[in-house]
Amino acid sequence: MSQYWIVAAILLPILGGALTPVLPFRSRRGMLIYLEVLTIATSAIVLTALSRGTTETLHLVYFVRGLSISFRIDGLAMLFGGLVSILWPFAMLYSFEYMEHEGHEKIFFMFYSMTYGVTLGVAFASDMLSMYLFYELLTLVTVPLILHTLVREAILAVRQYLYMSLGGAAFALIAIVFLMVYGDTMEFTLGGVLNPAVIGGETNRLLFVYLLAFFGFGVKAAIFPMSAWLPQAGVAPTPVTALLHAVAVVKAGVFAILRLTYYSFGAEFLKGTWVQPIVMGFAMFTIVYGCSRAVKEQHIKRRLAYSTVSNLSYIILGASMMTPAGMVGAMAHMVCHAFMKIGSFLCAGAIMHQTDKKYIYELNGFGRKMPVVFGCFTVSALGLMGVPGLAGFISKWNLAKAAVESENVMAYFGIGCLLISALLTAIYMMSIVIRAFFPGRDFDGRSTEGVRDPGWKMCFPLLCFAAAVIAIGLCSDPLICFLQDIAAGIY
Amino acid sequence: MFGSNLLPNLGEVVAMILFGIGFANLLLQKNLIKKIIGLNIMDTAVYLFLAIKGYIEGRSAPIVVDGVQEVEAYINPIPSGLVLTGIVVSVSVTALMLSLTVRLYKRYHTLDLDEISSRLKKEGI
Amino acid sequence: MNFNIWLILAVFLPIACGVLILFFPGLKKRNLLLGVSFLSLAVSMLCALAVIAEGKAELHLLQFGGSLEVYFHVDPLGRVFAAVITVVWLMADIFSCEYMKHEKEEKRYFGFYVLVYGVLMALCFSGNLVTYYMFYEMMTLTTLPLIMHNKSREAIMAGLKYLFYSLCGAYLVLFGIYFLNRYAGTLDFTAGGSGLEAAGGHSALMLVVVFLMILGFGVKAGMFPMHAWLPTAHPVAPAPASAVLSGLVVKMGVLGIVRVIFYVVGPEVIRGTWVQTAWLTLTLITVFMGSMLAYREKVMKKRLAYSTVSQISYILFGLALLNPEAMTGSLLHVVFHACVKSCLFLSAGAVIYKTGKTRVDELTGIGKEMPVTIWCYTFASLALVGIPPASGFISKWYLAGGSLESGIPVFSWLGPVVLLVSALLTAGYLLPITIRGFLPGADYDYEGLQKKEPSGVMVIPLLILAGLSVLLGTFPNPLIHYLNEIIGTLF
Amino acid sequence: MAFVQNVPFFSIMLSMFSGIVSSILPGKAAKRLNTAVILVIGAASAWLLSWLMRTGGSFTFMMGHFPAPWGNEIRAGALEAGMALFFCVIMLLSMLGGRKKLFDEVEVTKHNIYYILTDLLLSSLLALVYTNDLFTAYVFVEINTIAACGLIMIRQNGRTIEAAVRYMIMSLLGSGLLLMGICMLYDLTGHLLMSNIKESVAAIMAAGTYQIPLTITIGLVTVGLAIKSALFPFHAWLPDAYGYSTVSSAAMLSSLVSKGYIFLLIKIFYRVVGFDIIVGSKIPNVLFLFGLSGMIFGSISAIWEKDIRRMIAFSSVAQIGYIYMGFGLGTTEGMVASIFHILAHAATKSLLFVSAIGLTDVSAGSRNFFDLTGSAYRNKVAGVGFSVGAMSMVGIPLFSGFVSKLLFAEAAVMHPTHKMMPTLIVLAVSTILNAIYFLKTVVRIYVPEKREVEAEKGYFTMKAGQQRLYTITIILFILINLVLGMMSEPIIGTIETGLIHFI
Repeated sequence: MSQYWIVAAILLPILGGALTPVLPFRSRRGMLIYLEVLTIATSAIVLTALSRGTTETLHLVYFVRGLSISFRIDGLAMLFGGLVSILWPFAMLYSFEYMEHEGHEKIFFMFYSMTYGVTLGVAFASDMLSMYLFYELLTLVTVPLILHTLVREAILAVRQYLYMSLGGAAFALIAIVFLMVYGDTMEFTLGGVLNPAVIGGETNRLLFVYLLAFFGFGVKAAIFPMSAWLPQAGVAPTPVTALLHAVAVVKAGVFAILRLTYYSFGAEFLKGTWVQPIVMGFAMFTIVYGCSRAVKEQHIKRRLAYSTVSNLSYIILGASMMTPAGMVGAMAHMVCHAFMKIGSFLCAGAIMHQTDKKYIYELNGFGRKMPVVFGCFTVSALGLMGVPGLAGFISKWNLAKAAVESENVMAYFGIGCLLISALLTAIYMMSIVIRAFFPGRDFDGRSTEGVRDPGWKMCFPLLCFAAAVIAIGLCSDPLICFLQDIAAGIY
Repeated sequence: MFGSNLLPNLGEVVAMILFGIGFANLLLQKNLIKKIIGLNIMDTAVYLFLAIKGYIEGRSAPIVVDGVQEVEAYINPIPSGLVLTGIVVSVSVTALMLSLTVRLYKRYHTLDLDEISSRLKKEGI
Repeated sequence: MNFNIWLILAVFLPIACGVLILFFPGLKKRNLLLGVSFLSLAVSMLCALAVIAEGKAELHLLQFGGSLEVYFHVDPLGRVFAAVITVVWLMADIFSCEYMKHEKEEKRYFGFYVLVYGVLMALCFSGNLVTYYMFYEMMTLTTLPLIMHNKSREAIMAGLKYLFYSLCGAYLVLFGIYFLNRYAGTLDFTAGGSGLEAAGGHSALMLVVVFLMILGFGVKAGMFPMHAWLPTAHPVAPAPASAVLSGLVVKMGVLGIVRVIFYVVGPEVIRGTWVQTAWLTLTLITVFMGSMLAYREKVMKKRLAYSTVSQISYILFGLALLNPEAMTGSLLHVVFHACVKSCLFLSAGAVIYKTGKTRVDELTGIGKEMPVTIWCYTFASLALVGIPPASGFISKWYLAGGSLESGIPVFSWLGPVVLLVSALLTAGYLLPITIRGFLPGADYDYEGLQKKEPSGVMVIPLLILAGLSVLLGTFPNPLIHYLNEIIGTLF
Repeated sequence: MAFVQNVPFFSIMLSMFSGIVSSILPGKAAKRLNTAVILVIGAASAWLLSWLMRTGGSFTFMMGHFPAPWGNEIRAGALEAGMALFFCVIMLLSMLGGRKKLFDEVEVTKHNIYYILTDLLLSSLLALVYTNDLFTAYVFVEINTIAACGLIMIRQNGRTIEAAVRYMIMSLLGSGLLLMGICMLYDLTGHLLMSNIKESVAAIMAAGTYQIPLTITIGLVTVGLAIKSALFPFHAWLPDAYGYSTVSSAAMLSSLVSKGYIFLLIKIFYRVVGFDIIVGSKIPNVLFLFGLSGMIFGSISAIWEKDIRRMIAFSSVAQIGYIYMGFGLGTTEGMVASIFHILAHAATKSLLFVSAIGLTDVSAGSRNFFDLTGSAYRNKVAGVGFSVGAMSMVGIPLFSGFVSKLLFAEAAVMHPTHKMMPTLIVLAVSTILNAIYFLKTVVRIYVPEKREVEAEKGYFTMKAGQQRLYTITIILFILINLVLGMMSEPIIGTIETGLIHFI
């Protein structure tokens, strides 16, 4: 039954969002209430559906070759869908205050809530083709959001995003077709769908195809050669950057890679083959590359974007271990990073919104003026550094645990990369915090006159995310057990 | 044996050479009129080819003059029919081409196609 | 789990009080601030003493995910460290009540000062590696404000340098923890180590791991390749802060190494391997180089910091020898050096506070101006040089003896030589201040001389510490016995 | 013989006669007649198609009283009927969509001529689809060419005439080769009816004689038709012809004329020579290479193109590359994919042309890429249409382009030999290139232009209400796209059965 709820949850924000510009709202307030209700309702539906999760598949439309658009609730879907549906209402709330002065609100919110539906579609799609469909839609729906400011670099960023993303999807399509031919079914099944009888001598070719698809989806997951679009897309309004470029879109890319690796080709098929070192190597390189770029970057959002680049590759590193434990680590970091990064992005947004400061070196001494914002920022910064007791430590712990258990020497070096990047993370995050709290002796208070924390609409989500980071850090057992069940295919 | 095949099929060979000439003209000539001539040469070559195919040594055209005789008396009529049709087609096509040429010449006072297109670029229509 | 209230209080009361002092808007008046901080510190110290007195206690605080658990366990070694810390901390606190007058933002200073005490207690009592690491990170972060206290540019730079070096070390440790978590029997501290049965065929890997961990803790202990932060960071802090930093905080690196080698891995694993050799080499290099640099240094506090570098490596050298006698030496030296070095720093602080002179060559005749201070200084330095019956002699004696009987080729005789040389150097860089201080020479104008003896609040701690550093050397037996008990359990 | 079997013959005749009649009718009447005829023929073909699907198989229709080896024949199978129906639909929509533009661009006296040409075009297309006789095919190819040429030059300015001349020259070269090939086939086999030729070709192959002449013949025919359908290296004439003629012509040329030739080529492959023999002669490999390079180079030149119409034209070079690539795979799957792509591309490309004209109109008629900024807001319908077309071309699921791409890829994966990987890679790359130039345009038309600029450049806004016909057309086009994209299963089924009956 509950898979019909899922369809409802996917359609509701899409249709509701599409209606936004049309409906005659008497006041801005009315529209905001409508949107928030819409979002919360969707989340409620999703969560109820998850709570009584079923594993039946719902086929919506059949198209060519008996392929269909179909939905199912399995473990990974529960994870991603649940994550998104928890984060979205907060981000929506935040964006109400943020978007006040950005203009074109109706259009913005229309696409913003449509994106919600599409992301849920990605999460709950039960076979490669449906996921591909929503994956493409996600690309298209987010375009207007990046384009929102309509400045020149926004247009350029959008173009780059479109070309890279669609191009990547095109390569992924190849893998889909291979799965059609060489697999038993298109349905995601943990452990892979490939049919050894059909494969025969084609193993290497399939591996090559996996590599293509990996990099294809890797575009959204911002693996090194294809990571350029993410910092560019930072021109979008912060709620977009925070939610989409820290969670929804990029995580969709990672999600797709997990699906590809564990649910389609199957970890066993890939483990120990020549693709694994390549994949892992790229992940490791990206981890370090992203951090070092972040250290060099002076623009707050771009710095955070680069940090996202490297953190996404943590997840991919976990995935590339091709073991259940690795999958657990990957998923754990998926969750933790979501909270930490959206938190820090929203803080950055709050700073820019309150002070119009965009660059790190302009932030001297704001810590005293905006304690809430910078407090939350510090929490997420420490979390990203992986200080014990915060979320980041948990996920890194699991990743490293998996790496050690995989007894794969390359994975050991992977741990090294994790720690190096943790150090770099400390450098680029703490330098902001210290600047804000220790402005230096020659600092005069005039530049921070009249700056203060934003209103509750902005602060509330920040506090919630900070709290979540601490909570996960202090009591991660339920989460980890859940993830282990997923990796064991219990859901 | 090359030479041995060459002599009995002389007609075909000639047709082919003509076809080549026509083709080359149609393709390479700058001057439109020459192109059209090339076109006609090409078609004619094909007709020659067909005619040769249809002709059988020592028989007469399939036109009944003194009462219908047995089939051995006549050459194969179908190729002749085809040639006729082909002629019709080529005539119409040639006419069309010529008319186009005339129009172009009236506009641009030249028969050189590249010249014309370069002028069009200048006009920037 | 037996719920030990004293333990909880000893650890979390200071932390709580510190946080309160930091964020509580009141406490404007100086005396109130001092009162509160002192009171809270005193109370928590009483709790700590209660724990120390009680001796055996353990506490499973919370399980944050998988094998990660905050677990406190009071054992003899912890008691020793805790006791030393408590004493010195108290002294430094009293001292700073006076000293901090000429620094700004005392609120922050005292807040963190109290807070760090709790963290150190936690470190002493922590019962497994995870807990230790957790509070180790926390210590790094909470001591940072102490270093950056006066917000001068160099202070902030020094703070960052400290932060990044320490994190670097911490991550090396973490790297090791990941592997020990897999291959060691348990991460809990058990005397003599739980061995590495699980390690099976990975002994080479394990050696690398252990070495990395030694390096990692070595960073905090200012061991050779990663010592550069120490001479930069310690001097810029306010004198009492630098006293505790280089008297106690560095010892936490030592404690960490002891815990890893003797309580988790077990000394037998690395005995006679390249790890031991490398470790010994590093320590000896550090000992020598530290004294040389101190000898050539002109700024007093920097000189003391360099001396810390070399002294800590005495301790590490003793540990690296892996035999009981040397280890006794090391632990003794831990205690002694704590008192001595803090005493030295405090007296340097007193000098700065009164005269504002920082460079050694300005200190001619200082002994005439503030005799008591300089006498304390003199006794302390004698102890450090190792003139019998002052304390340093005892520890060095054990160290030398241990190294001679350890029978390790080369090092068994090279060690004592280096120790002697550096002892000479120590004398060379400490005593001139006394000599020039009391015997300024003929051209010193005795007219201009006026007494600048600081008030009792500053002098008393000096006296106590100086007294301790001498007396402990005169009557060392109870301490030695106790330490021997501890060490007996380790080999 | 069921009455429905007369449909092919009558539809050809009907359109031809309507053309003849139109020559004495005034423009409006000609218009009505033309629309009516297309509707009737479409309905009839639908009827025929349904009948054929019901009965299955195919039938031949003897013209005149001479039986098979001598007389002239028409043949209709599921594929032919479906094709005819589809051609009618697309032609109707293109005519409707471009009608307003036609009135602006062509002077009133020429209108009925335009409709005559359209009728002739339709009849020749139908003939190409249905005929079972090679020489008839040749004749109608020529008629097709002439009609197309007329359609190009109906808008009489220098550009179009020049384009028409170039078009004529290239396609005359093509038809010359085709004619030569047909004659040589006749020489080899002594037949003109496809079925008979096939038998004797099989005999020849069995005998093992005349291998080289046969290959040459196939080569001549293939190259001839390839030139006429603007396969990559022979596409020089295409951009001007599609880019400057009036929009209906462009739409029809790109989506119908070239497709007619391609369909004829398919017929020749299957019904004249036999597919195995074709594959045996290495001709498909050549097509494969040309196809691949077309896919790439067409898109690249489209990226460099600043004129939106020419850009779309170049994109159809790339799409034709897809189709020939499908041929080149030399497998049934590949062929199915190509045929489906014929449909998909026809639907999409005409949609693109029609909506592009809507965009250029509201941008003061300028076709320059940069003047189109914000045009999607000035003419919403066109904007939506163009976006849909673009997405379908890029291969977003739910639209037709995706399905054909999927089919191509599947065909490639199922392909036994080394052609697999190149095909897949080139598919992906060309997708990226498509994305680049199409979505660049989409973004451009959705970036609003400043009010004052619009005022100064004389842009104006076109409501959906002011252009009902246009709106309806666009909507229908979009619907076709979605149908092709989402309910492609039965269509593919039809194609497969049709191919089976082809042999």
